[in-house]
Amino acid sequence: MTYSYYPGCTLKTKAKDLDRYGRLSAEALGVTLEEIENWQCCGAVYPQASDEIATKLSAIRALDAAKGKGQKLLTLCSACHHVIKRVNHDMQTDDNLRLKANNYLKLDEPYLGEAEVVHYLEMLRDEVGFDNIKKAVKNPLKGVKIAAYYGCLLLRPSGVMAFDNPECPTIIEDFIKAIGATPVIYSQRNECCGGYISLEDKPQAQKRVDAIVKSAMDAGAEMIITACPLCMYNLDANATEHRLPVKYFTELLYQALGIEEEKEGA
Amino acid sequence: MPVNTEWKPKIVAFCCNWCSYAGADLAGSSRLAYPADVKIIRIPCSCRLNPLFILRAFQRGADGVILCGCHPGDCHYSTGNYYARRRMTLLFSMLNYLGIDSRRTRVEWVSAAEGAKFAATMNDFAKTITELGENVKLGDLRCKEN
Amino acid sequence: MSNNITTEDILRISGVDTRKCMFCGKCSGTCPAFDEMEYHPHQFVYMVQWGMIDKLMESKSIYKCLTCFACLERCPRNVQPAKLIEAVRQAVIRQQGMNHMTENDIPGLLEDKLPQQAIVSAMRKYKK
Amino acid sequence: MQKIGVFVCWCGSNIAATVDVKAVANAMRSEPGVVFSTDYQYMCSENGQNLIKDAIRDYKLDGIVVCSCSPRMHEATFRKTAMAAGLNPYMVEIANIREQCSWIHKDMPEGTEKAMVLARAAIAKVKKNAPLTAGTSPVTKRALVIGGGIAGIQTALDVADAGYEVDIVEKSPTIGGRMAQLDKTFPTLDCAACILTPKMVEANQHEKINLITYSELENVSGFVGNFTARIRKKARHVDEKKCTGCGVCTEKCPSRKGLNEFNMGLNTRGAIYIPFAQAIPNLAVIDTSNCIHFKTGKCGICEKNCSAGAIKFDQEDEIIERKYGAIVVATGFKPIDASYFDEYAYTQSKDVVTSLEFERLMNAAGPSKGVLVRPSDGEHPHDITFIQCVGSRCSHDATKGKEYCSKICCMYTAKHAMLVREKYPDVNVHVFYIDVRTPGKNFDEFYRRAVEQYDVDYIKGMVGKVTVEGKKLHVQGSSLLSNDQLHIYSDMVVLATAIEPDPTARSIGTMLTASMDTNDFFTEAHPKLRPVESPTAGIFLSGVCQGPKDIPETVAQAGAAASKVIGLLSKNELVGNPCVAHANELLCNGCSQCERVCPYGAITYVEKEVRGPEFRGVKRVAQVNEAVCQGCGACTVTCPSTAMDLKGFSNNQIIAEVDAICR
Amino acid sequence: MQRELIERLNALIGEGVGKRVLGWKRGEFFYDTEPAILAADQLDELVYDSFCGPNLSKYLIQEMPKLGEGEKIIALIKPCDSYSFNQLCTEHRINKDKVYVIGVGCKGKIDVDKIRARGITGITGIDVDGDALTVHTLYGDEQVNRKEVLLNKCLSCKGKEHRVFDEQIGESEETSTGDDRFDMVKKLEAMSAEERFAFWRGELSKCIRCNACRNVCPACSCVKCVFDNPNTGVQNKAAADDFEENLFHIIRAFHVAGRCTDCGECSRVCPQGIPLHLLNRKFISDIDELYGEYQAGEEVGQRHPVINYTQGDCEPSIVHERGSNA
Repeated sequence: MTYSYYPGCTLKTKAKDLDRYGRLSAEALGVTLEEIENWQCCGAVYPQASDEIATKLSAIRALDAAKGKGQKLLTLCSACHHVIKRVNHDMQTDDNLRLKANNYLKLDEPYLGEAEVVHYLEMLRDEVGFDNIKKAVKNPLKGVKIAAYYGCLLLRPSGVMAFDNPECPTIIEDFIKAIGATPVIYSQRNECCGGYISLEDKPQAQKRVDAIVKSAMDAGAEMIITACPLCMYNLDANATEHRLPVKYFTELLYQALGIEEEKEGA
Repeated sequence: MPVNTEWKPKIVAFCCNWCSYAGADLAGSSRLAYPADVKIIRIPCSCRLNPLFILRAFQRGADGVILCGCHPGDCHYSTGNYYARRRMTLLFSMLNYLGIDSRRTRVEWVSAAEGAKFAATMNDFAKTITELGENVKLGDLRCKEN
Repeated sequence: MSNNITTEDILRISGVDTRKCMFCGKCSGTCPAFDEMEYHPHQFVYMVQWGMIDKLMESKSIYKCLTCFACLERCPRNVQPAKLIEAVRQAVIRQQGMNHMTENDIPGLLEDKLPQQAIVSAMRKYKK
Repeated sequence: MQKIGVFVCWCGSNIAATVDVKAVANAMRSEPGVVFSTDYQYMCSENGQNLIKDAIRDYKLDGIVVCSCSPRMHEATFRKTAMAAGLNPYMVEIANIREQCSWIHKDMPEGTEKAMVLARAAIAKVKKNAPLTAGTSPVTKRALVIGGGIAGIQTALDVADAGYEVDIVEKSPTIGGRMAQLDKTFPTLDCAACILTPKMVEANQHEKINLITYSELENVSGFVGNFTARIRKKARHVDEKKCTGCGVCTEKCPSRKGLNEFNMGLNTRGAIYIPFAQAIPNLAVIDTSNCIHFKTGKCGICEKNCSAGAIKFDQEDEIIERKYGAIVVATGFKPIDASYFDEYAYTQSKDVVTSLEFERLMNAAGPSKGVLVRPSDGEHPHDITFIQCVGSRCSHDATKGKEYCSKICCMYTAKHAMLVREKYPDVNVHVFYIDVRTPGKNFDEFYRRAVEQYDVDYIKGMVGKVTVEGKKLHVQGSSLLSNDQLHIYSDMVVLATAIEPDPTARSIGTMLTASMDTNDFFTEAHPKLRPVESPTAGIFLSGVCQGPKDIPETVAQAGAAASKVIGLLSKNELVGNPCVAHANELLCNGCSQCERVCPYGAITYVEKEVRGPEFRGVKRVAQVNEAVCQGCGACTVTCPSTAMDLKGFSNNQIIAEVDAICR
Repeated sequence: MQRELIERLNALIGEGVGKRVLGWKRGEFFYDTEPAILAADQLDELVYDSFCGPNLSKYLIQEMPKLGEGEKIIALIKPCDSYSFNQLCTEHRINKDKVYVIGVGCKGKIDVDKIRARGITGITGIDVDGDALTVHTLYGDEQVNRKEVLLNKCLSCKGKEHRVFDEQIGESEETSTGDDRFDMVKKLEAMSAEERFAFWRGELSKCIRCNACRNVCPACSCVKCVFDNPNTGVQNKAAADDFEENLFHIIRAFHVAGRCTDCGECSRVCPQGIPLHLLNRKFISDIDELYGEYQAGEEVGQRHPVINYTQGDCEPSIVHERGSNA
């Protein structure tokens, strides 16, 4: 299966490794990611105001590109996923936006929300299957107690995101089990870390992060993994009283699949 | 289309006795106005509406015909509106095929509790028909061109 | 300060129907930024409905919302308070000279590891 | 030439204010065929009716048109009037110039003009009317009650006491329903079992009542007075005649996997079980999905231990087919699935329970023998939070929940809070509420007692989230009055979940062709005036199947439904609707298209000798069973030769109306 | 093949299978064939050649009451006619037990007007040899490709399979051009409402109400047609603006909707050349699109889509949503 791949700004700049881990792991699992040509930044925040059109266009362009190739659009960053999936939903349901955006974009054929947006984790779950990942793992992370941090953007609003049970998700825990580690359930895993306000209000972000990290630690976690580069940064940079290593899920996948060694060996 | 200031549309509304006629009564008792151009004919069930009646109405000068029945699944006779739905779909499609504007024919499911929907539907339909103007086509679609 | 922003403006920008609210307070019960806010999510609904827009526009509360969508997810009436807060924020920053944060503010905040997203999102949230 | 009379009603000022009734009456006088036309203030009054009767006699009218309110209001009245004057009642047509004219048009000329058109249409139709005589059908003097909860039991008892046979069909192995699961009842706090079980016993012993438990309705055909129901009596695998209900088998059964339904799955039971001590009938039943014998062919311990020899592994389902004159729906409710509201951690902690589960936890016959303990560890709770309106009062476009108020939650939550504080004064009790709704006799007094006498901590606001923090439940909610966000660490959280109709209701509604609302509650024939009848004749509604209700309301409605049933069953025969389909045998092609669309199976085909001017001989023709035909008209439209027509709504009548309106 | 057929019919009658045969006989001209009921001594009148286009199924209806207990009539049925035969069985108009069906082979029937349209006049006869058609005329012979002068209905041939038969005689050949039979329907649908209206007004204006379409139509078999029945309210003799005349074809199309096998006889017999089958095909194409592919007469006992439903059927508003061009 080949996906149109939307890496997003962070994974192309500050966090290039995360992108590389994601691509190589996908390849190892038999999934091809074709980066969308000339993609533009999605804006990282879904424009909630109903009169916002221009701020949604970059997402629509990416969606149209995937539609043109007849592929699903795959995202790796939760923020991109959230923005693009919600804009796509708007294009399916909001007549006003449909009309105005299509008038503006002047595409060969109007875009009406035909593309399907899939997060990397959903691809692992629904396309590859966690059982198959388990089989493909060469270096299981045995005994490592990992806390999955979902945050907000993957889960909410559940009516649009339809990602997992918004109040009691399991997908990242299933992922953790697949790579041989032990998931840790803790109460704050779907509470906000304050990533969006980390520039505006550092103390508030710190307060949020501390609550989350403490909750994970109390539950016995040795590490936190996320699917969002902003959360990853925030949980690390704004941790004050409590601190745990924070990793991106693709990094662990990459390690577990033993890709580096394979390359070196080859 | 020439605008005739004297012209008032003739709209025939066929209403099933159990849901939509009661819905129309509720619109009345709630004093929800809709144009006097709408005249209701009571039929026991939407499935009683013979396409002949619609053709007859158009041929006699009706400008719009609307059928209102119970919501699918709620038919008093359990399945009547399902048959009506197919018949009307096919008839409307045929009329459209003959060049009769599909906006002149409509089916709307109105329950006995939906007085407001009944009035809103009739207002909207009457507005559409008024905008479309006089329906002369079906009367003209005859065998002999005089 | 009179902003000439009306209830109707906020309702239009947000696409929210405040009349759907039954004032159960679940949004404020669930809000992770509650303690930081002067006006809480349910008050946004109430105050927008009753035209107390100026107070909201002048309040720091509009910058305290984390945009975590918890209120929107859990609201039993689908009122979507987060959209109201966003709309009030937009009403402020769309005014001349009212950008809450600009690129010039960034270098001072820039850290080594700061992801691109943090900057992009801040600009989108706080700047016209 | 026909002689038609037209009678224009003023309805006081209801019509006369926007329709010039005199002008209408005058205009109609010049319509062809009209020999008399007049107006009157209240045509439905005795004087008005006398006016009609006199005119019918004086002018030898053979058809009348009354321009008045909706035919749904007074058509029957004026038909009786006509009949009293010797005119066939079906020679009456109503022009609805109130609901469809005067009430919705403000402009007098416009209203008057439309009234004239409506009157002309009615005149055109009545000219094509034919005198009709209604057929009659006998009434089977037996009622079927679907559901054996308090609603069904009460209806059955009342109908049976009037001397009619009643069958109760109940899908579970015992009657008693939801009420049997309750501990105490508000607002009197008498124990549910104490008031319900005597009624269960009475129903069981009543010579006119036949309990068909562990059975499901499979099909219903027929019509009012003449229903035929097919009931599947599921195999209990226990001989009902031999089982003494001693319960030895239930104790010896080695399988302990089946969730105890009576205790809301809070504990388990044997694969052979008696639902609860006071079950009626007091018989064991085998849950084959958990029975070792049914799964492996081995075991058979119950069989060895049954001294009555009642175990019958090879017992099969039984089909009962029986005729009924009336059917009462009493299918009740269930609480919604709380796992949709996982922000309250229902699936994440055993200590988050629904109110019905809490009811079992408080009950002496419950899993903890009436000692309130935390389900997770059996410890005594010190702090309990109740959350109201879980899944009730949600917006239609919200992702989950019901739009309606479940009505009973405020009161049972007050009851729970009070009982906890009464029994365990050391326990802190908080109740998060949006509104406390107590419209009922002694209801608000009851709630105030919870607050004032029992110190229950009522907090106006909603809980946003419940999280599991170690052994505690972290309840994060808002207190709207203090404008605070509260963080309460409780030992248990009780969710007042919304109630919804029993999942079987939809399929039963379809079988009965009884209409339901979008929430799957049965619709009443009239929300105010006919609250216990379905619009489908012969179907009656009892209890929560029609909408949320507490016990006194349910019992009251059950009695009301019973009185309607008694009224129906007391008749020897029913006068049918004469507006039925009829096939013109000369025109009939015998093509069977009409037979296929008839929802009642009222059309059959016969080879028949037919004589007419153009045809003479044997041909295949359609025949309508007039007692079965309900007059929908589906058949008439399938008939290409218009052989099939509907009396009272004939092709000619409707076309005459069309022509009059489009004139 | 005609000779072989007559021999077989004689044998069948001899065996007592039936007394009479429904087939074709020569009409006024050699290219005219008409349905005929022939007794044993009339079999020499039977014709089966390239001009036997008429669909015979309908003529069995009137024969049914004439047949005694256990008696059968022998009917010659072409593959396309077998659909009409089945449809009439479904409607109990024909009793299959009373008919011995000989499925006669068909390689497509010829439209003499198409020969004439090539400027060939004074036609006196034809000879067929495969696809080579020799037309004898007063002015000498002309060679024509048989495939080019087939009846329109043969161009959308339903195939060489008989949907019903007791025995088969002769080879069949599918003559469908492979074009979509709904091409013209689609073309009309793609027009503007004004163009469509003009098209139909132009076509229907040609109608002289000769009733040929009705009389030939196997689905139009009512014991008394609504248009002949003064009590139906449909028939209404008010000259200029009369309901019947205005809407005859629409009503007729609706009456046969779901039952029409698309046999094409209506258009074949119309003396004014009105493409009446385009009305029927519109219903068929809508039915196929909205309710699933359906071919009337494929099997006996089918429940046709107009007297059927599913709970998830589309709403009538789909007509407008599909684009009315109005």
